[in-house]
Amino acid sequence: MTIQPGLTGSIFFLSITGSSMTEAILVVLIIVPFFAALACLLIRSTACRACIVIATAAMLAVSSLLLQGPLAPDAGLRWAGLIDPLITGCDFLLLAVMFYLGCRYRHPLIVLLTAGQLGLFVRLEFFVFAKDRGHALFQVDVLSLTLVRVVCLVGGLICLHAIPYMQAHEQHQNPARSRQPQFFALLLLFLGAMNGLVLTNHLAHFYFFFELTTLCSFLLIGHDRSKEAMDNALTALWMNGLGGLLLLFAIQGLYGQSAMLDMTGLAAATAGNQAALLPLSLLLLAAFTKSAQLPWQRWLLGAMVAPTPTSALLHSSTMVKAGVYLALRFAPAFAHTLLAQGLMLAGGFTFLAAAALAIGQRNAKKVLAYSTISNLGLIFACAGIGTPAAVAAAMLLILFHAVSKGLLFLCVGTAEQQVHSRDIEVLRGLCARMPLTGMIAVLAVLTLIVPPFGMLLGKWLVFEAGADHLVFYLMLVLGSSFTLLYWVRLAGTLLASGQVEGFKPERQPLLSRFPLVALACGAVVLALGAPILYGRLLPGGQTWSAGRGGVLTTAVGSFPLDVLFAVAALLGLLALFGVSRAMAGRKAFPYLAGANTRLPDHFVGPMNRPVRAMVENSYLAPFFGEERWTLWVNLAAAGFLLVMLGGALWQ
Amino acid sequence: MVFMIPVVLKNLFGRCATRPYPQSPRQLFAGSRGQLINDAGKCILCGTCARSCPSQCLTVSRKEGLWQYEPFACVFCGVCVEACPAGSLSQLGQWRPAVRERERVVLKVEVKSEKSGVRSEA
Amino acid sequence: MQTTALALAVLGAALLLGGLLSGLDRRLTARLQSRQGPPFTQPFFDVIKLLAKERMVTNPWQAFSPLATLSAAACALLLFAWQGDLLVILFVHMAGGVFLVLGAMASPSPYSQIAGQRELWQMLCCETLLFVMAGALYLTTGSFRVSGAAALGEPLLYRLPLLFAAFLLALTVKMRKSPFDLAGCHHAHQELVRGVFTEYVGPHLGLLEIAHWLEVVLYLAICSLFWATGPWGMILLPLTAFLAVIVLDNVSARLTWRWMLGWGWGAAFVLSAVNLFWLKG
Amino acid sequence: MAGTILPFGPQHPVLPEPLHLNLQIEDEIVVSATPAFGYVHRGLEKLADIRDFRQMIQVVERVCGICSMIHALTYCQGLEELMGIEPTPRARFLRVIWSELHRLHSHLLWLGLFADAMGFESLFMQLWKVRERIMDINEATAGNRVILSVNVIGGVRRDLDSGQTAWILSELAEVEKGFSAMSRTILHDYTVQKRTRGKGALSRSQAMELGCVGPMLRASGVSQDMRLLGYAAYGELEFAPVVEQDGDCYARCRVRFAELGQSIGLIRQAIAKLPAGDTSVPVKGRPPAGEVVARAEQPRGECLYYIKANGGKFLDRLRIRTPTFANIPALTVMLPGIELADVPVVLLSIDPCISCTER
Repeated sequence: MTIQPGLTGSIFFLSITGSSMTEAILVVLIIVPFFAALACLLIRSTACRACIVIATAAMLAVSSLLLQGPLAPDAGLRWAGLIDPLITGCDFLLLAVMFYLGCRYRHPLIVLLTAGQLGLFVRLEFFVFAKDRGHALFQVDVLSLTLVRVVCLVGGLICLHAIPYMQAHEQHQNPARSRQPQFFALLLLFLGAMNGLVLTNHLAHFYFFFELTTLCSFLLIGHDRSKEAMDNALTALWMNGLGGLLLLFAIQGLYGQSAMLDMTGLAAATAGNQAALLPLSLLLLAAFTKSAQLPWQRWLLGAMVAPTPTSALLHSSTMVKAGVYLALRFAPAFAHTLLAQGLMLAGGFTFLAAAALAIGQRNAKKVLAYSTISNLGLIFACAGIGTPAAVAAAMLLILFHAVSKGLLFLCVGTAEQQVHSRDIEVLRGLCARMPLTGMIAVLAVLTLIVPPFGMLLGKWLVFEAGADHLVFYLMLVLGSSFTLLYWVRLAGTLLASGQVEGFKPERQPLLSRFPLVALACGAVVLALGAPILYGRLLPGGQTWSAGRGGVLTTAVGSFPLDVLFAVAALLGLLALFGVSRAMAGRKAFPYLAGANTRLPDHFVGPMNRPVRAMVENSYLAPFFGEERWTLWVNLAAAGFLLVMLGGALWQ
Repeated sequence: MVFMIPVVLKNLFGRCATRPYPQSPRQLFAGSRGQLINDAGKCILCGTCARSCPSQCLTVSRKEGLWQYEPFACVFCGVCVEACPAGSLSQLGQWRPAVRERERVVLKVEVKSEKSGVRSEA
Repeated sequence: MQTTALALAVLGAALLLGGLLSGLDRRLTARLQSRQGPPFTQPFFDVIKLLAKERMVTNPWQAFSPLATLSAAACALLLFAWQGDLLVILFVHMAGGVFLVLGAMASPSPYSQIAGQRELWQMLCCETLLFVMAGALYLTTGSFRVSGAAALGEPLLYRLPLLFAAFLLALTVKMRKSPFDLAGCHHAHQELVRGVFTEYVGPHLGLLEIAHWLEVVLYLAICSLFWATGPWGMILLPLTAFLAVIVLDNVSARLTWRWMLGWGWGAAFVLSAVNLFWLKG
Repeated sequence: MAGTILPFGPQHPVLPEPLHLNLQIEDEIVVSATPAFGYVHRGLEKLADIRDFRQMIQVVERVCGICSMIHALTYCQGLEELMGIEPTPRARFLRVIWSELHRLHSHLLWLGLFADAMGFESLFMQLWKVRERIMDINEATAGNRVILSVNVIGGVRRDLDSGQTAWILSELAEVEKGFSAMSRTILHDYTVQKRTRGKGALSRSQAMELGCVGPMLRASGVSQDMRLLGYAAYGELEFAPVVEQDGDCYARCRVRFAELGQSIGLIRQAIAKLPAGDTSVPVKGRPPAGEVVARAEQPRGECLYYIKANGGKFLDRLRIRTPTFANIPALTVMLPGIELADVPVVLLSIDPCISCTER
């Protein structure tokens, strides 16, 4: 590989020191954010901080695009001697910090869980793990590449968006001393941790990054230091701490089975090994806590109190994906077992139940949170189905979901700063008040529910892959319909307004607008590039013939992308024409039973007074309210988890 | 729901209750209060009809010899017909046809003379 | 080129069929109510008149929605004609519904917004039942392609009787007939006036009317899958279903959407699920 | 947030007449309902200043398009009482016949509208088809279909010969057959029951407190009927008010449906007992100074006329209290708590006659 001029300095530096290009990029992806974070923390100038964030985001974006797999089998090996002790050391530091936090906030559960982790980790590190670790430290395959690019591209854009957002946020909150340095340090640190998490091939290192994201999440949720924020941050910490403990147990069990910590190797080696199913199920439980699957959804819902960039970055597009990443990574190990069936059902149930609960929500961020939980459930179910088609579908869902959901969070965040509320009813008619943000939000919703956009493609794959499992198929049918319902309602509410006089985008900082527009374009371009993506993501199987003439064909069905895109493009052109004609034509007032006044939405009420006609959506709290259902849904979800565990033990 | 099925099926195969009005109008019953007409030959321009009319759609001017009628104000109650001492007013067994423009009937009456004329003004 | 011509021909035929079915519906409904009713071709005249009228909107999105709904319906029909994947057909059809709701909710009129939400409940009813039907099609024929039904050799109805009953419910909902004309019925005598169509006039309303014809044709086409062994079954079964829905419209009052979701859809979903398990089991 | 606020009327397709309701809704359940009046106020009572007391008969007939006959009847009875005139016996019986024909066509019209309010179009058409025969009888006997204009002070303007009475009886038999064929649908159909039972229920005490009249009151278990006063020839005919206990829309529907049969029975009795003689007594002079209150039972309930005369050609004061006006306050109690879809049903269940109310 040749070095292109104009690349960032560190790549240049590393490449001339003799490392291979790929390894250099790996270092950039993982190490540079840590240093950038440190810089953010130390330099308190706002402008400098913005420059650091922009530069880091750009560097990560370029690096992630340059990264190519697969790696040599000994990739990173020569640094093993350096990296391994470093990470082990950091691990102890991390656990110590968490232990301290538990003590400081007098949270016995956190203290207990951290102490457990500490003890177990010491035991594993000093008495169990063999010193010889002769396997690749990193892995770059389709799965980790997908996630790295999501983290760096979507995550980078979210970081950019955070710069003006936090400025306004602090103006609103008005703290005694700016906490922005910590905030951006944590965001950047998190990007590095997340890159490490998906790129490492070492299970113990994975554990470190896993815990590091937990800590970042805790600190970011608690950023505002309000009582509510701290409570929810602590909830997140103990739930994810439990996940960490479970993960350690799983590592211990897996190591006991095959005496290695090579993740890809383990996944292959434990396939068909009945005894490995129990540690694998613990691993899945850890993944469930990380991805906030039912019944662990509480921490993610609570995390919505955090500033919106946090929610966008950690709690929708990247960190929660760590759980599904883990499940997908180990999917070959438990394929075609009762455990896999249990995982499929548990995931399917989460998909269904979280979608149903989202219907009853009138807090926009909570709808997004439930939708995230729901989609992650679907991805887990894909890991449970385990066929190549399902795994490919899972990757597609991760990708498209990250882009669209991150975008939606940014839209809600942008709007929130104008209307100072997350209530859907207050956001009603956003498209009239903030045309650009509003229309981008509607577009983001459409990319989630309408063909030919990617989410639906992924869902189609899941439908076809899951049709053999009837209970799961029914969950899928119901869940998809519920999903459609709350999305369309949200988009319709944003659109609801009269009297739109032309399309005049609102004024907003460039750094707010750029991520919105870029992600919106990304969502559309990704959908356009779907056939190419399939070619990359799908394993070359016998039953697959991707992209033949623009029609994606499986053994049991076909998805005519070419036709759908042609129709969509034609429609787009017609729409431009039609809408401009309609805007030029006469405007009408809505039908208000013949009692209109001169104001578009007022009617003549009793005593001849003008009354504003208003609509509030039906949220049907008695049917879909979380107060009523959370307990039952959690019990059912726990039941499904028990079924999953039972499946593991039975075999 | 089942109770209604025989009824609708009977309707389906039976004769329908509507007719294409105005192509085929129904014959009015005897004694229906239809279009109001004034026989100019019998009218004596006494003005009783105008005084009795509840909707005040009739004006009688003895000086000019005019009997005027506003069909759009008329409520077809038939009070004037009953009040008329000369028996010149009557109601036809058919309704006024629908028209597009407002009409006013002005009747030139020459008392104790056979000459008369009808003209309509828009 | 040939494909385009063929596609246009299919759409033209569907349009003609849809309009005539609408005419038949109006005529038959009138006769069931002891009225004379309009000529069979009246729907065409109505739509032509609408298309020639002035464009007026309360929100620009309303200019886009009918187009999107219409193209989704047309696209779904074409996919059906080309024996496509039933799941994809349903997804595309669903997208039409999405735009209909968005159009209705975009207007500031409370009637149309409430109706938009009711339409969502109706979509929930229809789509779930049809997706279960797609699953049943897969279980019976091993493929999601609609061509599978014809290749089966015996009527699908023999294996999916309960699902057919559920399908009739979905058809009633889709045709906007009593007892489920909740989110917009053919005449405006409803508490929500004309529901999702309340705020549409002129050409936009005309396009929605055409989209509705195409959707009904699509549903009847899906209905024909239940007896896809020969042309007679494929014509007579949908026609019978169509007539049954019209008779049902005339012998029942409108129910509420709570009833539709609770009893109607609940029962239909259970029926179709039972049918599905029975197929597997 | 104030929830959903919906203008229900004045020009709403479900409403036969322009009532306006300010509905506040949450999840499609009505939270509160505020009625507003005045959209079709025409000032008919004030016309008494410029129309003499005879011309006012035709004016009060136009207070309401549906119960016009009984408006004129109440007005004439009031003036007759004031002027000390006794209408002829034949006139009194003829007044009963036309009154009951009016009640029949009004109730059939209402049943049709009620069916339409719950989206039962074919039932609506069927009932109106039956109603056409009553309209034919009206036209053949009085000359007009709706506004009969038969009442004069001192009697009636038209007479029925024996051929006509026989024809009326045969037509009524057809009408009875027609609506009896609907009875199982109206009273026992599942969908109709779903939409009417338990909707807008008023207890006996609530109905009394809110001042309901007519079928509304009778459906809540109060046996009140102005015909029991014995005006016209009602004192000489046998009947008992139809009373139901539940007080919901279904009960109101049952009351009105049963009253169809009752009206036919009354007409048959009146025709059987129809005495010979003149149809009216000649009336000379003007009403003397004084005031009088006249009451009669309209299809919708008690109608009250207050008449004050000063001895001149024009009345001093005419005040009409119509049954719908008395029934509307009940709406504010009946509507909260029901679904939006049931608003038209409950609204129609009071048989609103807004033109009456606003005069």
